[in-house]
Amino acid sequence: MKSSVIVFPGSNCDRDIAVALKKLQFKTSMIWHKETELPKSDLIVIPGGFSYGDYLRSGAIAAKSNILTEVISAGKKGSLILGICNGFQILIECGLLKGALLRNSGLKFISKDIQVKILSNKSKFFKKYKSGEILKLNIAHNEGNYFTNKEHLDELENNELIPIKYCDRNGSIDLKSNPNGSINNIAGIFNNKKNILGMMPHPERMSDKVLSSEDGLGLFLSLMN
Amino acid sequence: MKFAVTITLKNDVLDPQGKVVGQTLKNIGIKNLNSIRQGKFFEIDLDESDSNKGEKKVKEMCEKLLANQIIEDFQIKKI
Amino acid sequence: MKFAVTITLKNDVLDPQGKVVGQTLKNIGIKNLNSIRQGKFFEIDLDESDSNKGEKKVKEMCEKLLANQIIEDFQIKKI
Amino acid sequence: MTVSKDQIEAHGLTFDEYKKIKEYLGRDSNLLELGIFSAMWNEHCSYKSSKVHLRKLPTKNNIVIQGPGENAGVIDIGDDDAVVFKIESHNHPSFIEPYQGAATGVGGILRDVFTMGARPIALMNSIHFGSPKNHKTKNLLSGVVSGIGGYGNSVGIPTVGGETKFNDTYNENILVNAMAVGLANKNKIFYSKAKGLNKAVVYVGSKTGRDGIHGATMASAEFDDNSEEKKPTVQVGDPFTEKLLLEACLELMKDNSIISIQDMGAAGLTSSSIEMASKGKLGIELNLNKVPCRENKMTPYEMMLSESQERMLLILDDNKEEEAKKIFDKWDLDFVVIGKTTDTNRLILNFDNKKVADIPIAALADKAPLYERKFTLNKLKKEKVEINNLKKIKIEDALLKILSSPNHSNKSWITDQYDQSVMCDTIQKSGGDSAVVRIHNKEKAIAISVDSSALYCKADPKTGGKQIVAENWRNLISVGAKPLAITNCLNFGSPEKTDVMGEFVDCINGIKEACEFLNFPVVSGNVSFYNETNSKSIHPTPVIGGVGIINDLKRITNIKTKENGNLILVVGKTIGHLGQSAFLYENFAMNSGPPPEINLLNEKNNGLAVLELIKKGIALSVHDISSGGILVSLAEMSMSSGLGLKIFKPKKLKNLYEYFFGEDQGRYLIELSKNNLKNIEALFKKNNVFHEIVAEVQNDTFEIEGLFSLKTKDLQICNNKWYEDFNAIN
Ligand SMILES: Nc1ncnc2c1ncn2[C@@H]1O[C@H](COP(=O)(O)OP(=O)(O)O)[C@@H](O)[C@H]1O
Ligand SMILES: [Mg+2]
Repeated sequence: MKSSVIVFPGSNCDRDIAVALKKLQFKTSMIWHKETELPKSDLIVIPGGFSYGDYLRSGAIAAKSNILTEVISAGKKGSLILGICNGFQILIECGLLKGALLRNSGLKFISKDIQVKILSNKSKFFKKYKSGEILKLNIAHNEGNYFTNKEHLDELENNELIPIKYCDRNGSIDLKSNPNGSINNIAGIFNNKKNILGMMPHPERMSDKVLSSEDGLGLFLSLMN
Repeated sequence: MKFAVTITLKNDVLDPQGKVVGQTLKNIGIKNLNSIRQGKFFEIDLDESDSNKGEKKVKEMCEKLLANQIIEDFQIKKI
Repeated sequence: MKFAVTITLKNDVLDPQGKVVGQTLKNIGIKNLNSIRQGKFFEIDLDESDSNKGEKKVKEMCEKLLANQIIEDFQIKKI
Repeated sequence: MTVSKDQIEAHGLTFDEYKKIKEYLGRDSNLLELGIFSAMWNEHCSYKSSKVHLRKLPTKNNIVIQGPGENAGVIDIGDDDAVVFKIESHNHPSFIEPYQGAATGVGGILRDVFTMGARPIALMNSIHFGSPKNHKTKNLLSGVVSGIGGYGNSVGIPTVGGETKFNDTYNENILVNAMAVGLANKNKIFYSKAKGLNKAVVYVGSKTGRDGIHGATMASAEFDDNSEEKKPTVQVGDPFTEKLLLEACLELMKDNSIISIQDMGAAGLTSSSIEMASKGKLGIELNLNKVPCRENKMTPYEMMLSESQERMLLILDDNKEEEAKKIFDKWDLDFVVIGKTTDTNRLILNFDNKKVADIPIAALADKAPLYERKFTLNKLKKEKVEINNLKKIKIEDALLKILSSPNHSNKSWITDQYDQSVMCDTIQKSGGDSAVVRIHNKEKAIAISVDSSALYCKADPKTGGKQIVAENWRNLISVGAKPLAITNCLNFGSPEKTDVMGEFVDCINGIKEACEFLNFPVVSGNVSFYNETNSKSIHPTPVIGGVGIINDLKRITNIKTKENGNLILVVGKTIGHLGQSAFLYENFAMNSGPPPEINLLNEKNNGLAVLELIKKGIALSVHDISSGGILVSLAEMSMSSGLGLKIFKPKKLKNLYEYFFGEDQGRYLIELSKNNLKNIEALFKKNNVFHEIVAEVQNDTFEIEGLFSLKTKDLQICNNKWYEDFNAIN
């Protein structure tokens, strides 16, 4: 399996994701944002971090970089694309995913371990999990408060385009288990064809038992053929 | 030629910052506050003497980068 | 009564955001840009009919909360 | 053009000092030169009041690669790995503008570490605020915390721990000390010493603006009521540029083109260029027209004294410019040759084709003033606290009061704003005795802890100095680490006051004694004087940042109790010392009596015994006993796991308050399974270590037999409340 990790100035989870992918024997190339060509790969990852310092709007400036033109056309052709945290923000800003990621409702950076519930495992990204499974993952962001209009929200809800929602340890999805104000506790969304996933939590941070859990590994396992 | 650009969240978009700022203002004793919304402001200096052309340039900047038109509106003023 | 408040960094204070935004505008092909500085914008709706009193209130808000006067200046306009 | 009396004064120089300047120059100085002298000779850069005392500290042993005197200290942790670390204060700027002050503090300490060729792997901090009742505190707290997070999170270095304290003494002088820890190859450490003639002096990083001009002078002057109005130009941090600078420098460091490298910290271009030249016994000549400037019409004075952030000075070997420039271009950073090294031993500055300054380097560095300030040693408080004279209070109420106090409350409100996990090597986050960070790709880790105890130091600076080193040592042991070395940040009032100077001298004596005994050398540090307002000094507050090594990732301990039925032992003797304790302070607003004595022999003995038990896998959870005594430490273990404890009354000591809240030093709590009790008794006997059983782990009830019974969950609620309430927007 080949993967490409796109690196922007200010990306800082690029090494972390590469380590997780390597663990599963992915062949990973790190692609600098100024490149104009993308190597053939089975998976494109846009990692977390603070591309361009999160200035203007998080992800807005990275969305204008050279390599994004390639990412967009790959996405439209059906390539698998995973955007984590800042990567999710970039996918939104470049239009591959719909909606907006606003400032956290508490107006503070939030970094902690949280729980998400898998609403549906019917996708290339989650097939190794069970629907209804609760995972412990880590979040670390300023702008993860997902927002979209009613129409799109219905579309997301009705077509299983929301794979994960924030929940508590018992799996209940409510205001109390919502860390950032995200509409309907949304932690990640797909595009219509389910080949592009954007998510705020970091699966790569839960890929090593020495550190915490391996709850995030299933995502990368699912992506292997 | 200088332009001022203000960018605000569209009305139907939740404004978490404005909400918290408004609440805080009330806490520190500011009364009569109906509402407050937060946005961005840019002061742009262009090397351009034709104000029509200038404004068009600034509009292009807003559309291409400064504003996210899915959630934001922008306003341009010559200053 | 509505007021518009713009908050800008004082001259000589580093504006890291403006710097990156300006560079990006140039990269995406905007020419003639001399400079761009980023600030904040607030739209404030007050339950107040006396515009003097209103302005005083808004000034108080700026001083107490909205602006960080060590690095920022503010401007108030009735709209 | 010569300078006036007023100008000399405005630069914080005395007339005697100016006389010296004239002597070194052989003439009057001009304003630019005066500014340069003032920056180099002030307390912050010259250490003129502290140097003679700092020399007493032990700074060497077989693992120290670089002690104090460079940007950061370097120690050897085996396999060619070196750990590079330092702590630094950013107190004054943070009081004036908490967000930017704290943020740029983090930025500065990160540069000190990566300047030496290390990739930063962890950040820590020690922050002290005034009373929560002071109207400034809330704002300062939230500004400082978001500033620390805002910078570290963006650069992508995990902030893994620290300490937060509140006390009236910091009402007008908060403390913000930031520590950075980096990892380097021990054969590729970079130093600031210049070598060779006619080598290119290169400016890299951000452009120079008018920020923080005279920041270093500000840090060396006390506040008065007007300081807030004066609004000095504070520096604004740009973590994005820092991240680029970090990556660009580390990329350039992969080959051997750098002869010398120095970050532009306090007194920017002035101190960095002089430091390089002085260490290399060379001269340096700069063309200031080449300095990348952010603003129009900047003067040489402004360029030399600006404290714009995210800048570095390099000296490159011959013919390396082109390759080096490519790297900085890639990262969109300025890269300009602004001068060269010379054999004149002078700092020569040119601007608009004129020589604008010409100063012998030695006058700015080696010959900077050095003072043996007068000092008076404090008299030790001797009175013992008579517990029977105090108002009656129930043990459980005293416990809850301590757990819900600002100083002992759970700090998640703070630490949830710090990315603790980025870089994917954080094994233990904040909340325990030390943070634990894995060495990337290896089966070993380092432990880091930051500690201070101003109340002890105020009551007796020498004992306090010793205690804080010992506590730091204990915290490292508690996670299973072998303590290696420390950095320190000495926060004090004005050195011109004999009693403050006495506190300083005594604290250093205490630190020295403990470090020597524990073989725990000081490899870097920082001194922050003039923490006082309207002549009122803060309590002496030395902050110790310690680093230890763990060579077996399977043998890392934390404070979480593990299993019902296990026993908790107190290791170390309990006398019941209540002077300066949290019990008195939180329940009776008293801070009387001497601090607890330190017996270094016991300290070492007990610590090494505990470490052995951890390495053998016998100690399942470990917590040192510090502020609040046995009962608070037990409660912390219980809250951490959610399991309860059945606590036994002591067999001998009668007074339960003294037993449960006494802050005797050199003690630990350890959890072990019952069938290991026999094994450890032999070991303890052999090493002469006192121990007794104090509790048994049970379901969810926290109780002392026959005294009180609480639910662990209620302890947690009580412990979690304060920060939320204090910071709530309602
Ligand atoms: N309390 C201290 N103990 C040991 N070394 C110290 C102490 N204070 C300062 N130093 C050392 O003195 C040198 C100068 O410190 P400083 O001026 O803070 O460095 P920088 O200019 O890099 O910030 C450093 O090498 C530092 O480690
Ligand atoms: Mg330095």
